[in-house]
Amino acid sequence: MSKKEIVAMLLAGGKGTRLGVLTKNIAKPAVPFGAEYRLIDFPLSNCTNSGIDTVGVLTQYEPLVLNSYIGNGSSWDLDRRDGGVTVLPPYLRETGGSWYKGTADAIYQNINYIDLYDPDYILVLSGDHIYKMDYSRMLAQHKQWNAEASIAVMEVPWEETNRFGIMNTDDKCQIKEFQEKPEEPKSNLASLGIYIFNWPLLKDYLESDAQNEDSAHDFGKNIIPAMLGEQRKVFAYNFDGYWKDVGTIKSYWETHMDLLAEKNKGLNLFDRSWVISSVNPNRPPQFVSRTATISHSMINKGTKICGKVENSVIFFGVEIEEGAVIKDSVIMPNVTIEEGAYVNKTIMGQDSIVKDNARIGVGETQEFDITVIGEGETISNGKIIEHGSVIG
Amino acid sequence: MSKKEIVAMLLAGGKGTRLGVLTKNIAKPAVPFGAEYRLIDFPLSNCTNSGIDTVGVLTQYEPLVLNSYIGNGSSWDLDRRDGGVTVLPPYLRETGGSWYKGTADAIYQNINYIDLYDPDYILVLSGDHIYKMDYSRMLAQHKQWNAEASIAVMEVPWEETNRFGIMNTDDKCQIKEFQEKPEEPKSNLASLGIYIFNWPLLKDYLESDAQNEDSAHDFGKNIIPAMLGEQRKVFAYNFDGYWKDVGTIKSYWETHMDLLAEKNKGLNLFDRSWVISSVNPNRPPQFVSRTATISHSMINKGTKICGKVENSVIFFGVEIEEGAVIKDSVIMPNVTIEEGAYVNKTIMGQDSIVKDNARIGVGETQEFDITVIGEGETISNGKIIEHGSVIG
Amino acid sequence: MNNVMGIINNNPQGISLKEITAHRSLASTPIAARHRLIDFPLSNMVNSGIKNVGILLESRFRSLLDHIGPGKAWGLDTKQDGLFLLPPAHIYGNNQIYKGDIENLYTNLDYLHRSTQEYVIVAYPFIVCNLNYRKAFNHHIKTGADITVIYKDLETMHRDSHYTTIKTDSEEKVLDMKVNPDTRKETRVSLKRYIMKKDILLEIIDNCVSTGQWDFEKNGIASHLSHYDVRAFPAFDYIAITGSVSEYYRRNMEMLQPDIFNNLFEGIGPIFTKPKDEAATKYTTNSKVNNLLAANGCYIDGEVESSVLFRGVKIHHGARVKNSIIMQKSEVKENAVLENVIIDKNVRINPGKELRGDPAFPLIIEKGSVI
Amino acid sequence: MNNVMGIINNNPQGISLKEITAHRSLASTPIAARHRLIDFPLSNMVNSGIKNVGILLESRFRSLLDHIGPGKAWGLDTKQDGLFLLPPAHIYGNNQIYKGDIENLYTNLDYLHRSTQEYVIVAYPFIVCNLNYRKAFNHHIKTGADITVIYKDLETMHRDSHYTTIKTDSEEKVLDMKVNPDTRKETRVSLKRYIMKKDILLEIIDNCVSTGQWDFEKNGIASHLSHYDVRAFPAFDYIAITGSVSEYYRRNMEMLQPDIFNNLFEGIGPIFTKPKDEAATKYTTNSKVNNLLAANGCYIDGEVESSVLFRGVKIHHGARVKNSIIMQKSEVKENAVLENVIIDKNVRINPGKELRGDPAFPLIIEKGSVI
Repeated sequence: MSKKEIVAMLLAGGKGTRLGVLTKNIAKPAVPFGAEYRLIDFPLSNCTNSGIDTVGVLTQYEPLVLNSYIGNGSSWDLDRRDGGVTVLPPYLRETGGSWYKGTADAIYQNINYIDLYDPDYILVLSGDHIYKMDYSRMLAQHKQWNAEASIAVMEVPWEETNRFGIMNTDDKCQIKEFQEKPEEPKSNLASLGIYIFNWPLLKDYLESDAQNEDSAHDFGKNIIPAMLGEQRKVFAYNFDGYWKDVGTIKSYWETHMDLLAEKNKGLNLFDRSWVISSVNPNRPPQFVSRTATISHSMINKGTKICGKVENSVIFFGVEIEEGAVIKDSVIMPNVTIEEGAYVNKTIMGQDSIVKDNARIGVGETQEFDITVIGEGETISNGKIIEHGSVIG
Repeated sequence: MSKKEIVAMLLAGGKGTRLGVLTKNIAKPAVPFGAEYRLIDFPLSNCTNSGIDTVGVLTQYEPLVLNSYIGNGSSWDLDRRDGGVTVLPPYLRETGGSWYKGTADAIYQNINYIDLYDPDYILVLSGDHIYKMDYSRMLAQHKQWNAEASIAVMEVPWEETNRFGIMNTDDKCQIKEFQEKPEEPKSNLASLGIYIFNWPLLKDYLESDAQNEDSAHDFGKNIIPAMLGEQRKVFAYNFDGYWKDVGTIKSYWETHMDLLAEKNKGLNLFDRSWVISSVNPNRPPQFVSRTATISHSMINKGTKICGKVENSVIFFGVEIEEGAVIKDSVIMPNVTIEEGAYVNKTIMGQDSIVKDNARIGVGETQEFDITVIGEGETISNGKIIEHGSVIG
Repeated sequence: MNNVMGIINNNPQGISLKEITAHRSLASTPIAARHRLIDFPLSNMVNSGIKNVGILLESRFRSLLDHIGPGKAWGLDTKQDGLFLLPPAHIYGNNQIYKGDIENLYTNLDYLHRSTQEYVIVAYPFIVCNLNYRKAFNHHIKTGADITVIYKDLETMHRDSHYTTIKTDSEEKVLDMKVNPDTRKETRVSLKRYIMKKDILLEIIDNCVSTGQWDFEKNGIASHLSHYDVRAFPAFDYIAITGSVSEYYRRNMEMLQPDIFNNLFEGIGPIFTKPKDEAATKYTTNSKVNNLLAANGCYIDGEVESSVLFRGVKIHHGARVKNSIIMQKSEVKENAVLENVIIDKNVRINPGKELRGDPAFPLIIEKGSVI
Repeated sequence: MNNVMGIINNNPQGISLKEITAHRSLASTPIAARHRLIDFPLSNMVNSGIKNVGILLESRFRSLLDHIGPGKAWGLDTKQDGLFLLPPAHIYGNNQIYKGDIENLYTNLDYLHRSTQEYVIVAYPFIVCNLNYRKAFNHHIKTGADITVIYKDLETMHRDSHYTTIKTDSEEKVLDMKVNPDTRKETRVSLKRYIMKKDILLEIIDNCVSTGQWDFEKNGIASHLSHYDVRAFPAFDYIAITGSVSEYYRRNMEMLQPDIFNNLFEGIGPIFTKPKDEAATKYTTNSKVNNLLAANGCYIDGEVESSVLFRGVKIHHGARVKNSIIMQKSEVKENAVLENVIIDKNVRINPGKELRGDPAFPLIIEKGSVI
């Protein structure tokens, strides 16, 4: 194996319990997003576009689904002679084996993989964030400032600081203090969960952290505080683009509405200079019939639209029959909405079916109450599902 | 995933303890063979040449090395849109996880993988056999005879029957009895460890075998006898080509000498109609200097030969300096034999070095006593290693 | 079908789609919003289990090369067999005139010899269909014919098309075959899919070359019906012959009918094409659409009726597009009006422009134009 | 080097290796037992971190296409950037005469425009070396030159070669440049590796086309030394110019010297080539060898001295081969004798035949011959 300057480690292990029925059968990074993508497409495409060609994907659960989505990595140009993308599930060793105990432990257990490439730097990423970032700029700053660790941060509204890990920096952007979801924040710079470390240094910290039985083996809770405690040079990297954690039903739905917004708040999926790649399913073009009406929506190929679609995101393989109405909704792959059905402010899981004249998301609408229909569910003829229900 | 008629499952889990120091750092299927190959190249190439494009490789140990050798499978044309080759280490589940307990258990633990392709048939293979076989012919017989299981067999000399699993068949090739290493064999048809099963049937047997706490979860010991006990239609498939188990130092060395034999006993690696593929390392041509003498040997590219080579097999990256003499030996990748050294009837492990004027394999030669130098060992200047020693 | 190889006979044969094929080969002509003609014969072969396909290149092969690449989208990027691009003959010398497809086959004889398959299927890319060759091939073996031609019974054919008719006896033996007859007498039209032993193809090439004849279909088959046992095998699914501009336009429009769309795309096998990363198509609050085929990456802020939009097309506010075909990345600016128009790729129609063709003579706007 | 693209200028430029390039382009000419000329410039670029390479095709491109494929061996099979095959100009029409490489570049202007890199390196494949461009590129940036030419000081050059000399001042500014001078005055020979901004390449193309001149090196650079600031950068490693048959033969023979072999193959970076599955080379008890470069898949039962054997060559019992180059799959039968011969691929030399050329005029046996 040849030496690499930087290797990315993508933490795709979360079970995504906050996404509820949407992650019943698939790992969170494989959740569909934006009509055409899955969540993991964003960090993987960012890596490729940033010139990083070696990516380890750390996954906790049965690796088959993610393995088969990632395949040989060619969708993201990550089928490289040296490096490329490798899925790293926890595996058994002669000495036994164990689940990844935390984000830091996941990296710790794969030190052998990283050492194959003898990198100078490690980029640590999460699998459930939607954003476009050029990591090579972050690395350039890291090198220029002679940092030992760099953490990407973003200004968040002061009233939301208690939802984030907040970084307090000096006037040279060096991080002096870390507050986890503070009640009394000293700054509004939130960590985006994107780290660059000098690999030899991180290895030392991981190894001593692994010995510590009291540690949660987490980057935010243990590794970063330990580094700050020892006055390591940890710098903030300011990011001012669009960034969203889609770990909850609400933020997942909101992010889709952001996509549809006229000035789409900074996440431009049509920009050819920073393309988000995905495993491109082979499908026919979208077919829009004489009876269809479409307004303010995104619709993928492989769909048949014969009904009314308004302010919604439609994935591939979806069929919307005549007289059906879809409003303010996210319709995941291979869903069928039959004649005369009504779907309002709903996330429809993959392969689900809404039968004739069923009505979903009716009743009084609370601002962030979203109706969710789980993967493979069938809503029978004429059935009425109250707004805010979760089925599956 | 699209349906496949047949899926191959390659048992590559053996630790290869009988190969001793040669498998200290690499799994048995990754052991180099025949100047250019690794053991696993044979079953993988046989699959491709037989038109089987979906292969699961079951491996017991840290999967990184095998994973990185197999890569995306493109070396064997197994980087297919559907299927291709997948390395299947034992992995953790929500309910815990465990080592593969036996060959049958390894398949049992991967039922999910197989069911992705909904196959009619399963081909079970081993990772440490050297042979060329067209599995599609075996499948054709299996289908034609309406078999429920088929086992490839070969006639072996009667005096060697006690080393094999012996199949006793009726006059229609149906297997009636199985004797494991019998003292009093009723036939000389030995099982080659190559099975075809009807998948739904095998699944039933695997599931009930998994419940049986007394079972060794082994095909030869448990599954086949259980099928025979219930009068299942198990047929023998006669194979009459070259087949060799290279699981011991002696058979490993012998098989190399077979390769060099003038009429190479049936294993023709030059035959373009049944090519054995491998991960082709990028190397310069072989360089033979003015001082070299070469006789009755196979020499790979990426070598520099300045000494004398006789009746030996030389892998890529090997340098043999002026005045060195190599006889009846197998020299694995990236070995250096320095000036004036002497190497006789020896297997030199990868990356090992023989310093100036050292002498290996001297003293009285017993017929099958082979000297073995382990991976990465250095034999110092002028050192003398007795014939039959094992270093490393 | 391991024993069958495919040849895609991508040669002009007198067919021109005017400006559309001025800079690309017939095989790489865009069709049906996200495909190119060659996607169909290539997918048909792959779906039938054929693993070795040669494509005869004609001289304008750049776009075809871009589209096909190593054949990955079709699973043909293999070390053994796979996809072979067969260069045309007349590029080896400076002053040669193109004679016909036989010359092209002759130049690539060594590929044919090297291939291990016993049978070959020759297909012409300008006839689009979703076909599985297994049945036809089994029929070919059963009848013991020298050559099997797949045909479809078509009551109506347009005079402006380009087609080959066959006449058969009651046992489906081909008695007569006419390439582009001036007056059409037979209803059976060849799908230009010919199944035969490779040896027969080699014999045809040899015969033609040694007698100075250069058209595979006319000289190799149609004029040798007494020499070879040529049998016909019927197809019943939808076929689209795109042998002229008006036919090409008509066929694209036809695919807007749900039954034809379903037959072509949800029929026997998937139609593969080169994937390209594009976001889903965006419709704004102003969009008004009515019967549409669209690829990804489009932006629709205007009105579109009965039209086919390729990748990345932009229809701006107030623009009205009707009965038109708009290729990759073309843009129709505010309040422009298009009717019965074929817009090639990278075209810009400026605000307020009005362009109208006739269904029988659609207006073609050349690649890269600004109007 | 993310900001640099490569152009491999595979154009004849008056160079012919006679029978060897009769059916293949110069770039796909076999060299050094398992390589082709293009392996070297392509590997050099890849080893320097260049990720976007265009190859100008000349008309005989079939073997080049086979060899390069999608560029996988060089890691250039990517969706973004990667390898681009740029068709020649003169195949678009029937009666055009090839004018020069500028025409070829001009035909592919859109590729140059589409590429996002700011700099370009133009390299000619018939000069073989193992080079990393990083140093030369950094030098180019530092000096602020318009064009940087890489050169080597060569005391002796053969008259039968094909080379470009440069004359520089004390600050390495190029004062004079002669393409194939009849009388050689300068010892500095251009490696035909030119570094410049893409904009300058575009300007050169534009200037040449609009004034009806067609040679990139002569018309674009050599005659514009007063217009552009052209600087020289020295190379010190081994280079092999294969601009004529005798040079080609001499260079292959030269690589049998251990120091030259080591410099070329164990130098700056690995030289990649298309992998092919072949067993190791087999030597029998009768084989007698003395200084040899050999690829895999050979079978040596005879005597071989100071020769280069490509893939799958068979030297049968009693045959004697000396100072010769034998290409893929050729066979020398029992007791045949070869000296100073270049055998192209798939040749069979029958038992007992004797063939002798002269080192200055090696005998060439054409591809596929039986003698």
